[in-house]
Amino acid sequence: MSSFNPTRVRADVPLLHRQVHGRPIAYLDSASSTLPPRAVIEAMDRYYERHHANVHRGVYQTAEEATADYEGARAAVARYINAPGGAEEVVFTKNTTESFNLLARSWGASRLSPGDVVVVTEMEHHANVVPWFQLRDSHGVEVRFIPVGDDYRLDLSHVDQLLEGAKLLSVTGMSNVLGTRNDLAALARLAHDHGALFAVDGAQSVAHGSTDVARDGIDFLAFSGHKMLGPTGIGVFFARRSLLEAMPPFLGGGGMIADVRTDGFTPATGVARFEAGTPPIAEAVGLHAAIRYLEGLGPDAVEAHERELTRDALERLEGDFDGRVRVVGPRDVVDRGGVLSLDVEGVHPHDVAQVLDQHGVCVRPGHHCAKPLMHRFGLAATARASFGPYSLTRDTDALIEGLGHALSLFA
Amino acid sequence: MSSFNPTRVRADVPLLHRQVHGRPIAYLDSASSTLPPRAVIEAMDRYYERHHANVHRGVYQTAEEATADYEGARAAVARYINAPGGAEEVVFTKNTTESFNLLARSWGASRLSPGDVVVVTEMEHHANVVPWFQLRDSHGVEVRFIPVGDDYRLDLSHVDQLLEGAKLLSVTGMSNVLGTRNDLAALARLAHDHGALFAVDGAQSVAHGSTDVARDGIDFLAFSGHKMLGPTGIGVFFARRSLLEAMPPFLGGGGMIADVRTDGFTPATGVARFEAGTPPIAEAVGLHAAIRYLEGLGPDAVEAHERELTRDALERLEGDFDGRVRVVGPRDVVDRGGVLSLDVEGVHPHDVAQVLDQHGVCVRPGHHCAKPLMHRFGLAATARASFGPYSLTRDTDALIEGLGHALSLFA
Amino acid sequence: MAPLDDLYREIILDHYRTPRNRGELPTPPAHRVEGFNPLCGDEVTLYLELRDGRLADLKMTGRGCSISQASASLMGAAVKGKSLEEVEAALERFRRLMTVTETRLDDGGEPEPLDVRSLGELAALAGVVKFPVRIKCAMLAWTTLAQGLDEAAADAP
Amino acid sequence: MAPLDDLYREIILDHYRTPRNRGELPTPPAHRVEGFNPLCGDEVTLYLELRDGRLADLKMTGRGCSISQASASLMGAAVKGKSLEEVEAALERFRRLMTVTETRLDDGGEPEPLDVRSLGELAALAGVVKFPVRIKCAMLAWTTLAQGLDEAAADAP
Ligand SMILES: Cc1ncc(COP(=O)(O)O)c(C=O)c1O
Ligand SMILES: Cc1ncc(COP(=O)(O)O)c(C=O)c1O
Repeated sequence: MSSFNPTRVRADVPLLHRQVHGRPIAYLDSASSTLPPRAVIEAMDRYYERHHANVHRGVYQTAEEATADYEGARAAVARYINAPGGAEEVVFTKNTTESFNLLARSWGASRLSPGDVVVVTEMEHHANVVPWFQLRDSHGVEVRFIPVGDDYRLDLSHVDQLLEGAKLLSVTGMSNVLGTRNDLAALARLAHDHGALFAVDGAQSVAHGSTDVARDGIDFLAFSGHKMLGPTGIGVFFARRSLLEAMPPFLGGGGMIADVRTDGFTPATGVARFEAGTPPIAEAVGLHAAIRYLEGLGPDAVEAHERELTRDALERLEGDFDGRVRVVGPRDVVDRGGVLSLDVEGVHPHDVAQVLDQHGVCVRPGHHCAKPLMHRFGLAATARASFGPYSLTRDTDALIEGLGHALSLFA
Repeated sequence: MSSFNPTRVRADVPLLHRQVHGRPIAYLDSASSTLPPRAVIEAMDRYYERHHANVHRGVYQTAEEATADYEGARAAVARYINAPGGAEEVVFTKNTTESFNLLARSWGASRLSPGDVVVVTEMEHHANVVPWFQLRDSHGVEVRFIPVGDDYRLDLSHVDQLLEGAKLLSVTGMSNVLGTRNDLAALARLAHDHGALFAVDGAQSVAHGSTDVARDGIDFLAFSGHKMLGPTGIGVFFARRSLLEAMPPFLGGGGMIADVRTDGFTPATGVARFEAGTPPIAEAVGLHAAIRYLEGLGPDAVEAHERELTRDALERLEGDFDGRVRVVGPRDVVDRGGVLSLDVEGVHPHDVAQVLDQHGVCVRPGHHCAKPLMHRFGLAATARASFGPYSLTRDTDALIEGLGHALSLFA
Repeated sequence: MAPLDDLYREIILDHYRTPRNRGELPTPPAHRVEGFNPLCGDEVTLYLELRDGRLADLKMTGRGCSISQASASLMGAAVKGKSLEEVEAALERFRRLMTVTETRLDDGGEPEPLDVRSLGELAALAGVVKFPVRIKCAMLAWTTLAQGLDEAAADAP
Repeated sequence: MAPLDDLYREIILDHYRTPRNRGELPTPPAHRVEGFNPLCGDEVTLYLELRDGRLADLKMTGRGCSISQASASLMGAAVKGKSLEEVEAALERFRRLMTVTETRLDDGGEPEPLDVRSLGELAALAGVVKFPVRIKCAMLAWTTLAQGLDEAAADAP
C-alpha cells in the first residue's frame, strides 16, 4: 500500500511554503521543472558535506564513497525504469536533450545511411526533433512525422506507410503541451513489426506514473532529473545493452577511453564510454533521492492523484468561463496526464501568465518547445498549467480566480 | 587587501571537519575536484528552497528569479575571467570536457578542412586531446603535439615548425600532473603570429590564481565548476564574441532554436544557441557563489598560499626520503602550481594511495587522464597530491608520515 | 515586484484592443520587415514607406501579447510621418527607457522625467522595465523598425 | 573499512617483491595475451603454453600495484601444470571469492571456508574484497587468463 498523501508531499517541498506577492504560491509549472522535496536537497548537501570526491579513480575513503553513491544512483535508475540489463544500460547525461543528441550522434550517425527513415510525431518536444534534423543535414536521413488528430491524439491511420523503411520510431511518453499519453507498448510493437527500434522521450512521463522499459519493449529512453523532483544538471539515457555495446562514443575526453597515445585513442567499454569528463555526481545523488521519494509515494498513486486534479480542473475550466477558456488537449482523463494548455479568449498567454503571477499562480506561456505542434494547431503560444505530486485543489482554485481576473482586465 | 586566511577557509568547508579511519582528513586531491565551502552549498539550497523554476520562458516571480540567478552567474563568470565582450561570451556546459567537444564539433568541424592543423601539447588532459582525434577521424585534421622537456616544461625549440599551418593552438593553463603553469600570454602571441587561434584548458588554472582572457589574448577557454570550489554538473566555455557568433550550434533541442517546423529549424542567436535543453541552473548558482568566495579570498593570495605549501612540500619530499620519493614535475615554484605527482621507489601509486588512506590522506593514483604525458615519461601512473585554498602544512605533515609508512611496509 | 497597474496602463490596453496602423502596404515601394521573439512566439511585420528622408507611411500586422502589440501600435503613432532623424531619436529614447535598470527605478522612483516627457504616450510603457521578461516584448517592434530602416537604407539606390 | 593488514598479507608482499614465473615464452608454441586496467594503467602479459589438455607452461611480464602483481604471481603458481579443467575450476573459484560482497563479509566474517581452503595460498587475496576498488586489480591476471584460454582454444587446429 502506498501512503500517498498530497498534503504531506506539499509539506516536504520547501519552495511551496513560500509566498509571492503576498499570496501562497500555486505552483502549476511542473511540466517545466518540478520542485524538489527536502529529502533531495538534503541528500546533495550530505554528499557535499561528507562524501564529495571525483569518482572512479580514487582509492581513498571519500572517493570510494562518492563512487558508491554515484553507481548506487545508476542502479536505482535501472530499477526505477526496470531496465532488463540493469545498471549497465543506464548512462548519465546532463538532460533529456543531451540524451537525444547522444542517441542521434552515436547510434544514429553510426547506424543510419542516407535515405534511412526516423519517424517522430507532431507532438514532440524539440529535444526529439532538432537532433534528427541535424542528422538529416549531416547524414541524409529522412525525418517523418506522425500527425496529431483533432482529438489531440496520434493519428495512426497511415502509420504503416509512415513506418515503411523506418529504422527508428521515437515518441514522447506524454506530451508536454497536450498532456496526451501515448500507448508505448502498442507503439513499440508497431515499430518492431516494421523492423524499427523504439525510443521514448520520458521527460514528462517518468515522474507522473510508472515506467517499465522491459514490459513496454522500449529500446531507448531519455529523461531529466529536474522533471522528476530531482536536481538540474542531470539526465538519463537508457539503451538496451546489446544496442549500447555497439554504439561508438559521443563526447571525447577523460573517463571514456581505454588508452590515449599521441597517435590516437581506444574507447572504453561499458557505460563509461558515454560519460566523458567528471559526471554530475552530486546530481546523481539527488536523482537517487528523488527516485526513492517517488517510489515511496508510489507511481500509481501519483498518477491517480494527478488524474483526479485534472478531471476537476477540466470540469471547472469548462464550466466557469462560458467557453472563453479553451483547453488545448484531450477533454477526458484516460491516457492523459496533468498538463492543461489554455487558450484564453482575447488574452495572450503572456498576459494570462502575468496576471496569474499576481495571484501567486505559476503557469508558463509560450510554445513549450513544441513548435511543430503549435503550427499544427495554428497557435503561437498557450498558457500551460501542469500538476505535480504536491499539487492540490487549492492550486486550481487560485488558477480559476486568476483567469477570471485576466478575462475581466482584458474584456 | 585580501583577508586570506587558510584556517578560516578550512573552517568554511564542511567536509574538512570529517574524520576518516579515526584521523582528521588531509584532502590532497583538489586537482581532481575541490571541496565546496558552506557558502556554495547554501546558495544552492536557497535556490532550490526559494527560487527554483525553469529559466527564460517564465513570467512568474520564481521563474524571473531563477532566470536572474542564472544570468547573474553568467555575468559573474564573465567578470571573473575578464571576458572582453561580457556575459555574451560565456556558455554554460556540463564540464570542461563538454566545452572542448563543443569547440571541436562546432568551431572545429565548421572551420577546419582536411589537412588543417591543431596543435596541442604532450601535457594535455584527455579532454583536450580526444576531441581533436575525433575531429581528425571525422574531418581529416592533423593533430600535433608540442613536446615536454626533461625539465617538465614545454619544449618550444621547434614550435615555429609545429605551428606552421596551424589553425588552433590549444594548451592547458596548468598541468594536472606536473603542476607546470604555461605562459599563456606568450603562447597566445605565438599562436596569433602564426595565424592560429588560441584555446586554453583552464580546468586547473582558474581556481588557483587569476585568469584574464583579455590580457592574455585567449580566444577560447574551458573550465569546470567542481575544480574551483563549485558544484559538479557545470562547466564553462568562453569564446570571443566574434568567434562565438560565427559558430554553428552543437547539441540540438529546446532553447537553442529560433523556429522549428516539420521541415527544418532555425538556430537562435547568442549564447542560447549553445545551451540546448534545461541548463544546470542550481549549478550556475553554486558556481556564482564559488566565484564570489574565490574573489573574496583573492586569486593572488590563493596562488601565493599554495606556492608556499608547494615550496615546503617539495623541500620535505626531497629531504626526508633520501631520494626514494621523486616528484614528477618542476622542482622550483616559479610558474608552478600545487600539484605534486609522486613516484615512490618500490611502491606502486595504487599502494601508496591505499596506505595514505589509512592516514586520512587523500591522494589520487593513476594516469590522471594524461596518458600521452605518462607515455612520455615512461610511467604507468603516479600518486598525485594537490593543494587547494583550504590546504595547510598539517596536510603535508600527514602526507610525509604516510609516505614513510608506505616505504617501510613495502621495503 | 510592482503591481499590475504599472504594466497594464489604460493607454496600453487601449492600443492593444484597438491597434493603430494595422494593415499592409504594397512592396515596393514599401519595405517589409519581420520581427520575431523566439521565446514566446510574438511576431510583428512592418511595412515602411520612406520618402524624401521621412518615414512617410507605415503599417503593421502581427500577433502577440498586449505589451508587444501595444508597443508596436504606440510606436507607429509616434514615428509615422516623422523625419528619419526624428525616428532615430525616438528609437534611441525608447531604447534608453527600456534599459533603465530595475534597481534604479526601485531607488529613484521614475526614470529621468525629461526622457519620459519627450516620449509622449510612449511613456505609458515605462512600467514595463519593472517586469524584466516583458522588456523583450516591448522592444520587439522597435528592434524590427531599426532593422527595417537599416535594410531600407542598404536597398536605397 | 578494514585495516591494511587484511589487504597486505605477508604472502602478497612476498609475491609482489619476488614474483614467480616472470619472463616470456616463444610464440608459438605459446599463446600471448595482454590484460590492461584502463583506470590505473596496470598491465599484465601472459604466455600460455597448452599441451595435451594441460596448461603446460606459463610465464608473465607486466607492471602494476602489489595486488595485481601478487595476484598474477599467485595465479601462476596455482595453475601452472594443471589440466584445463582444473584451471577453469580455479578461475571460477577465484571469481566467486572476489564477488563475495562486502556486506556478506561484514556480517559473516570470512567467506565460505570451503572456498578459501580450496584456494590454497590464493586465500591470502580474500581480504581484497573489503577494498572494492582493488578487486579490479586482483582480477586483472585472471580475466586475462580466461581470455587467453578462449583465444587459444579458438586458435587450436
Ligand atoms: C587540465 C584538465 N583538463 C580537463 C579536465 C577535465 O575536467 P572535467 O572532468 O571536469 O571535464 C581536468 C580534470 O580532470 C583537468 O585537470
Ligand atoms: C516532453 C519533453 N521532452 C524533452 C524535454 C527537454 O528536457 P530538458 O530540457 O531537461 O533536456 C522536455 C522539457 O522541457 C519535455 O517536456
